[in-house]
Amino acid sequence: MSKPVEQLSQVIVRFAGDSGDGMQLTGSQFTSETALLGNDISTLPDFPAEIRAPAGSLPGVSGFQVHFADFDILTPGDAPNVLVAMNPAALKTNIKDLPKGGTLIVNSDAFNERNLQKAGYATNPLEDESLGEFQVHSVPLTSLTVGALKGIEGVTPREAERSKNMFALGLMSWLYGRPIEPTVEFLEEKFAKRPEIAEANVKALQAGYAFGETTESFAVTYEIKPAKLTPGTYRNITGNQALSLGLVAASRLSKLPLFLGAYPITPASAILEELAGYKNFGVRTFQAEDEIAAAGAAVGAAFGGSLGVTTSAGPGVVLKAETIGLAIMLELPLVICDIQRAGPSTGMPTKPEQGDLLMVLFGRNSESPVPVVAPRSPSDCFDAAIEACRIALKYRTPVYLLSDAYLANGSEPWLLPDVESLPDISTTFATEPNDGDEFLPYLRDEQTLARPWAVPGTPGLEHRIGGLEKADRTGNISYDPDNHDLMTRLRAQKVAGIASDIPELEVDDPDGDARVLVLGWGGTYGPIAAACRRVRTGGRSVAHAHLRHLNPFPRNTGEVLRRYDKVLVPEMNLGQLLKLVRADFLVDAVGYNRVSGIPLRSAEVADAIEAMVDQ
Amino acid sequence: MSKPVEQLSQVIVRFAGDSGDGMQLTGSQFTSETALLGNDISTLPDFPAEIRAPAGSLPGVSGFQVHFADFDILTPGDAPNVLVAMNPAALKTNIKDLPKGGTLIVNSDAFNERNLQKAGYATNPLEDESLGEFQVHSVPLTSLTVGALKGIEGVTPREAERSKNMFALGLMSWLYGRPIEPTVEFLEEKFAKRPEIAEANVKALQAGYAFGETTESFAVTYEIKPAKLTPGTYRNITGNQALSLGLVAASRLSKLPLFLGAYPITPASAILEELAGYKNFGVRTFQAEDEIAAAGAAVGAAFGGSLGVTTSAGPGVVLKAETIGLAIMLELPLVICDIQRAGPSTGMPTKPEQGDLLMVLFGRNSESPVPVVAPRSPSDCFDAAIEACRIALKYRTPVYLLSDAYLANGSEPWLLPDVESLPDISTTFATEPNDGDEFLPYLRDEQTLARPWAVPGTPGLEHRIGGLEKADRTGNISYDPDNHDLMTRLRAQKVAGIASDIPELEVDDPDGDARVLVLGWGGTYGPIAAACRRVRTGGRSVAHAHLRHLNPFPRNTGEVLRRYDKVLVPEMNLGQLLKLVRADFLVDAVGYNRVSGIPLRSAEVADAIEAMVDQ
Amino acid sequence: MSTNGHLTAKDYRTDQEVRWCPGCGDYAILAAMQSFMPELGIARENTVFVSGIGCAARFPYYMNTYGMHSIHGRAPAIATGLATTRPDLSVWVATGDGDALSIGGNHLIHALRRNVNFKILLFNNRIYGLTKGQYSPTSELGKVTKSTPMGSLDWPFNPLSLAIGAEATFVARAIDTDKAGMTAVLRAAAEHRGSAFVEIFQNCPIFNDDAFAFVRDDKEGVNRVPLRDGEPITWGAGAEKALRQRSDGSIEICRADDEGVLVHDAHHEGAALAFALSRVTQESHGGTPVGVFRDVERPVYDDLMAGQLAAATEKFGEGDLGALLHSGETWKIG
Amino acid sequence: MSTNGHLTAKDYRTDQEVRWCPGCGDYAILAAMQSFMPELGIARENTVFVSGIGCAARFPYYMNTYGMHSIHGRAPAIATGLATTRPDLSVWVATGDGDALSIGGNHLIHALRRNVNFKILLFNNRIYGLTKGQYSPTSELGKVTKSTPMGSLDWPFNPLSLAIGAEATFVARAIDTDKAGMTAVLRAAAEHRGSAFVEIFQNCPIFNDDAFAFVRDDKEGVNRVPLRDGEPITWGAGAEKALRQRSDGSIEICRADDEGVLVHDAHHEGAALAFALSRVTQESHGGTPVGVFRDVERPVYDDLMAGQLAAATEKFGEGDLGALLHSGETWKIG
Ligand SMILES: Cc1ncc(C[n+]2csc(CCOP(=O)(O)OP(=O)(O)O)c2C)c(N)n1
Ligand SMILES: Cc1ncc(C[n+]2csc(CCOP(=O)(O)OP(=O)(O)O)c2C)c(N)n1
Ligand code: SF4
Ligand code: SF4
Ligand SMILES: [Mg+2]
Ligand SMILES: [Mg+2]
Repeated sequence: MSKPVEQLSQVIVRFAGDSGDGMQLTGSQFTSETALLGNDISTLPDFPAEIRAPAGSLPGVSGFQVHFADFDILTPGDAPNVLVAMNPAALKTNIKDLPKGGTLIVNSDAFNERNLQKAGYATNPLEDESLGEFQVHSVPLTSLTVGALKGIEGVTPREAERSKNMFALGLMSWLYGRPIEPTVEFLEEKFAKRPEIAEANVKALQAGYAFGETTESFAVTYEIKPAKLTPGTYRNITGNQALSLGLVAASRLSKLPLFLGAYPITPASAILEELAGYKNFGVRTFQAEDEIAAAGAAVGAAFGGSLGVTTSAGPGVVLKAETIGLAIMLELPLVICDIQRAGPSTGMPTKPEQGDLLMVLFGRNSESPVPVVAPRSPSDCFDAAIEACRIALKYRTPVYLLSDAYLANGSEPWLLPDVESLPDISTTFATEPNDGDEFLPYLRDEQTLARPWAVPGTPGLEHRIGGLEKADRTGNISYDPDNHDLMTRLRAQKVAGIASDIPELEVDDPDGDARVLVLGWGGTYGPIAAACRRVRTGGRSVAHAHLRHLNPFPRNTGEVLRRYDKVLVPEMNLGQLLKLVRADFLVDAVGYNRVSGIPLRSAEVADAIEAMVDQ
Repeated sequence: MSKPVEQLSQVIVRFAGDSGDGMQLTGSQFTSETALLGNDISTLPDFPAEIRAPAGSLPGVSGFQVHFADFDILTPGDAPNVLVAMNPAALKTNIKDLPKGGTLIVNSDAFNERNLQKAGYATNPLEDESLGEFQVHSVPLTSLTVGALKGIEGVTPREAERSKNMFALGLMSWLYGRPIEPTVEFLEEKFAKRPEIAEANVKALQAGYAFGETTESFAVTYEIKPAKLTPGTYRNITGNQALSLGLVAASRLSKLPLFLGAYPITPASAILEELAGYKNFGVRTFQAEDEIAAAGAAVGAAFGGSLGVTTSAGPGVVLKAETIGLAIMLELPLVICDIQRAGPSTGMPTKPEQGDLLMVLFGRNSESPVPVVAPRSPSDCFDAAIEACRIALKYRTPVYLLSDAYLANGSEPWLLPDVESLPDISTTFATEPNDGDEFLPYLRDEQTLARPWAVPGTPGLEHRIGGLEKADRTGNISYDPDNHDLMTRLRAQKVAGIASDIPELEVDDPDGDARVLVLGWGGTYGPIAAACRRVRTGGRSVAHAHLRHLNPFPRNTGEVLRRYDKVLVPEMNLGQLLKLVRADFLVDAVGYNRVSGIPLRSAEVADAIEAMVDQ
Repeated sequence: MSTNGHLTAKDYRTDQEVRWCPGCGDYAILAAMQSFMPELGIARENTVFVSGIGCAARFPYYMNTYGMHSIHGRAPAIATGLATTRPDLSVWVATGDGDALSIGGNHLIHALRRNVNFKILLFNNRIYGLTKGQYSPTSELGKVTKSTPMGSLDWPFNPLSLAIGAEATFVARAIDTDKAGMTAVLRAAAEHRGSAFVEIFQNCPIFNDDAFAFVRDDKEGVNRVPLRDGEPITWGAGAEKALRQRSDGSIEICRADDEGVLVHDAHHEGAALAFALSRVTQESHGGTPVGVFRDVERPVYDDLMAGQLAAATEKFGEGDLGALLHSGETWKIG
Repeated sequence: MSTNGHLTAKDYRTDQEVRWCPGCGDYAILAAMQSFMPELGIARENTVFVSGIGCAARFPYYMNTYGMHSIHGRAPAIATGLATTRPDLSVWVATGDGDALSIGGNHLIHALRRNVNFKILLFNNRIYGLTKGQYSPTSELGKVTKSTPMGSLDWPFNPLSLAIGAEATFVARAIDTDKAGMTAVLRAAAEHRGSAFVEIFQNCPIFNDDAFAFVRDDKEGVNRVPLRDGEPITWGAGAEKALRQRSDGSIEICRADDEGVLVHDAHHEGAALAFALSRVTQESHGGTPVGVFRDVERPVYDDLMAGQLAAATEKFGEGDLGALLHSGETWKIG
């Protein structure tokens, strides 16, 4: 006797619990189930600060938000519609995000005195008025789970208890009509070596599902129709995974072996860890003694003819600056991935920010121009990585790839590309003298201004390069004033010239009559695009352009900016792109800046846009 | 029977010879003699590239230019009127700077086949037509010297030969009516332990002087009247010396012991070396294992209550970035001196540039604002150093001091200040709780927004600080989004607020009707001011403003810029200040940029200004 | 209002919640340090803990003294500046195997050779804890971690050998759970003027559990080789095993009653014996020496610096700014 | 068009004018290297010299092979990337005492412990040459230089002790002007698979003249203690002096015909003897060992890396990009 089904267009669910409660797993399984239904999805985990805090404590709370819908969505959502809180600490840290009338599911078993105290609750919120404005479902998840698992041999009471996350998942799956079979399969595989644990988890999952069906607490169940997505094969992917795959793909597409020099750092470590698993792709990962060595080794590998890459986050990227300066002088290809996090200094290591744009552009001594590429979404990290490699190889230059903690850990469905459709970014090594009998290592390609890449092992092209200023063409050390001025300008021109080799800036202005342009870059694409949608739904027109190339800018950028009366530049910093476009195009653009260590909220961005439109 | 005396207003003499020829000594003695005559002076050495190249080779040439005049002068001069060339290599590398009709004095003895070949001369330029357009005085300096020194006991022929620079100095002293007594004294003191060498040098000097008087080669002698300088006591000083003295003075004025952490690097090493000599001023110099440690030790010293300073040049300053970021988060005073040199990477280590402005402003992860101060002349390094220390101490922030290789090695007369006239920059440590019984390390001063500086050893104020984001007031670790946004803005406001504590930007516009403003910063003051003079002499009006504070800008900067129709920004980079003023003030300023590793030439800057005025 | 006087471990606790994982060895080290501090007799305000980044590096937050949680690997450099300018302070560096030996390796070895007066406690858990489980420079070859799915390729450092090779004047080893042993080592380190280097075997139950089980749980002393100055080096349940030196310079195991049993001499000027002892490991010898390996006197950097300042002042008089500005060749105008 | 075949020293000269000061020890090292190279039998194009910054670091410009003059202290890191990706190359690092031991100390010790396959030649002149005469980490205590007018305060590193403490597998010492000795050491280094560390005493006549005069000019061998594998360690004009080990692990001088004279064993697995020998110095013993101190086999980083790649390919097959993209949970739409 099934319950009535209500249609919804979209839902945002947040799972929150103690670090030990398995919320990441719960969230990602809920995501997998949802993906199979054809909804569009976007997810964002919220890891606790670096160290495993004591159980039940506020800093120990771990969260995972899933946004799914029957249309193409852009962000994991500003705020959840449904909050699943596994303990008082999780409730405490997350309830402020739940809007009035939102659904709250709590594990009432966890609301004992000890836990309440650890979370700083003087009284039990389940028993006072404080949750009055929410639809509260207080479910004794722990005891229901333990009850359901009685009698499975070899499962300790602790282990039984630990399955409560699967009970919660079962319940949520029922509520939103998600199939639990994929999770059953997943659990059986994951615990293949301990079938009793697999059984316990599966039973808990099923019990949760059944509980939904039978309890009176839930009157309706919801349905979210599939989204109209481009046909094809999809997989759910985080930004760091996509970035890693993009690097492997670039290695294949360029026919160069990939060498990664890295030193672990949050939130970039996952790239090192991911790439360490692709040894059968010829990928060499080198965990260096520090970031300087990581970058240095990548330069050494590039000199030897590898696709040299180094990854880090802000506090590590600054350390690489001198080495990148060397690579600029050597004019060797190199890709530096900066997974931006909140700073300055150590800052808030797990939180996103867009604070490193000016650093990667200018953070080296003297005039040392570098191209910069920034992905706009988790799956876009794949394409952006290939693009960064393409530019590095073609122009023989270090290129920065600017991702952030939000893209890195967030996930979304990724329409898998055909390998054949990927760009050919193969490059050629010099094998012959290029000036009569002589080899001139700084004789440039006329079109790209790139110098030849002659790798050791090539007979007859032996040459020496270094960080001292070099004479045009020959590359010999030179202190000649005019030569230095020339070389400085050539290096700048080479990078500036890339503008002719990248797409023009596209503007999304569905109404065609917008007077306000919103200009963003990189990881804020989702929130800004969602904000624009919201503004348009509210009846106003707004145009949105989003920069993927931060240096050089697309060649039509100035023209685009000047087309609009007003330009708003939302950023997760104090106005870095803003400074650049004001300087380059002399437009009186205005910033919308939030530096909170959390993704921009589209509702707030929408407010800012509306205010500007209405001005 | 003395020769006729001709009056001159100014002269620029360049001494050039092999590294072993003692040109630096010759130049500086000529400077000393000239100072005593009351001329204004500006000098610039031109060291050979880093290593002592083989004798007689082109890279081994060492030069020293002295500009002296009967008025206040601004630069060592674009080009010499008189070139003294001790060998063919010196001639070869310097002759292109000598204008038509210029005076050339060469040591003809050095023009033998071997030397000619080393310098790449196919034929002897003294014997062909190539020097036709100059007034050439070909003097056998070596043999005349050796001849003059015959009979001094204990002096080897080699040693006699090596005195030829004193012969040249004697000749030049005669030619320009400089007294040689100070040099005689100097030589006797310098070679006190080897009186025979002192004697040889003095004899050579006197012989050179006498040679001028007797030879027919020189028909006239010149006189340059004293300049009208502010009365007082002067000494000739280089930028690095003045900077070092400024730091010692700041230590005294703040009553804090000075701690310098440094790692040797051209052209900053001299500051470490200079300060190492002031141990009786309580100055501690620490030659660290690298630049990171140098900066780190300075931060440690600052935590302990010292005036912490670290010095380097671009390739070393980039390495300090992470540590400066920490100091920004810790909000501790620190002064970082960057003696800019030509880059990128190792670049041209001995040559000046203004390439590090954007790096010091933005070269750290995330939003990490710092004040920046830049001296305008060698002696101004003294005041600028005190100003940097003042801001660092008062606002508890790292401050960058941007000098360059040109200021560092160049010299000028310095009107010695009264110690009493120097600013009081003393600061106070926290000694008491600041919030009831509690000590809150991040409770700010309302006016400056500086936090209290409580140094270890102060009972009751024990506290812990670090690089993680901290809660407002308490300084505890905080991951709160709003707190992070607040702290980010507070750090920015603190630095921005310094604008109210620095002088307004002054404009030099003697005619009062200029439509073009030339805006410069730091070490280009001399060439730009000289260019403006030249332009005005040519009958055009031009205004000049020169920035000493690069962050924040003086509060009237925008207003000044908007007062003029056109703004020209000459820089020894590709337009860094230009970018900043365009972004901040939306003025369509235009750059004049030369990145040649040599100081801007005022003639070229003047051309650029005139072109703009005439547009 | 000095805080000196009758302090207890409690006085060294801060109001910050300790945030290491349950069961982390860092707790024991913290407890031992807090108990030991009062014994030192140094006022709380004259004590400073400096750290880099890592789990270990959270240490200063939990010590109610002055403290700085700085940046990864740089604590020895920062402590050098502090100790050199403030000889009145007792300066301690808390660091991890990644912090001290990976990114911070250079600062560590330079601090040791300089013999700057601070104490370095290296919490060695043979893993990167804070970044969640990559191998470290002390991880054994072939270690499977997040970043080395097929096993690590780098031969590990022996922290003691490295320190001795870097001219350290004080080198010791302790075990997190061995409070008595650790306290003895801390005491010796505190008494040593100059740099003291102490490796502490620290268990990370989350990412590298039981890495040191062989000595940590070795209550009978089967594997622990205690180094006691002036005494023969013997160990085993019945102290039946001993160490002695072969003619090739290496050290072998023998019976306690054999001839030539090594008598420990931590104060021996030469570093060779301490080095040889640092090569005695569980893998190579089936025993792990703990205690003070080396403790010799050598001029201390900060003392030498202070000495030069005093000598210069003695010679030239206390610096006079006016005279300094007027030094060199000057001339008068007007 | 390989350049292999009958090469001579001349083939290794470049067209760049050599710009060291007259009399600089670097000339002799360059000459020795250029003479030695042909003997190696490696094609010029397969040889790479990498350096940092310093006088010594100009070396690559003068070798007609591939080369990189990089940034201060980072050559070992750069060489690690190169050697790890290009096992077919013969990679050499030329560095100075400042470059290698000051700013680059960390990269050096990590390269040594990893045993990456490149050879490090440390031109030790106990001074910063290129920056014109500040003291270096190998300068003796109390050295008066530009930056230390009252004498340096830092105890110097012993480069060999440091290398051995850092788990180096090959450690040797040579003298710039001793071409035969240096060539023998270079040969042994080249033959060693893995990292080889060679300290070369190099005279800097400009800023630190005669720092090594005691062995450099020691034609009679009064001060030079030659280390010859398998032979007793004796020296002196008539080979009358010898070394032997004391029971405390240190090394003493004895007469060549005394009992217990040490027989050199560079291949000894344990590092203790090599370390003890590294402590034998002119100051402490009146003699300076030269030659190969230590030369042992240990898995090489690049080989291990290549091995893992091969093993992974063996196990999972050559990577297929399409399959990789489609791995994990996928689903179809439309
Ligand atoms: C410049 C920089 N690089 C990398 C990191 C990331 N990071 C933080 S701690 C750490 C290693 C921690 O290992 P260890 O020192 O052994 O300390 P543990 O956590 O094991 O106590 C790393 C790589 C950082 N914070 N800063
Ligand atoms: C990052 C950086 N810091 C400092 C320098 C300046 N510098 C160049 S070489 C050198 C030291 C040279 O000493 P050493 O390595 O012993 O070489 P030598 O000149 O004696 O052969 C220094 C400090 C630099 N080039 N880069
Ligand atoms: S990760 Fe390991 S070292 Fe870090 S706190 Fe947890 S148990 Fe301790
Ligand atoms: S300064 Fe010294 S090391 Fe450098 S080239 Fe001259 S003699 Fe050689
Ligand atoms: Mg660790
Ligand atoms: Mg040297």
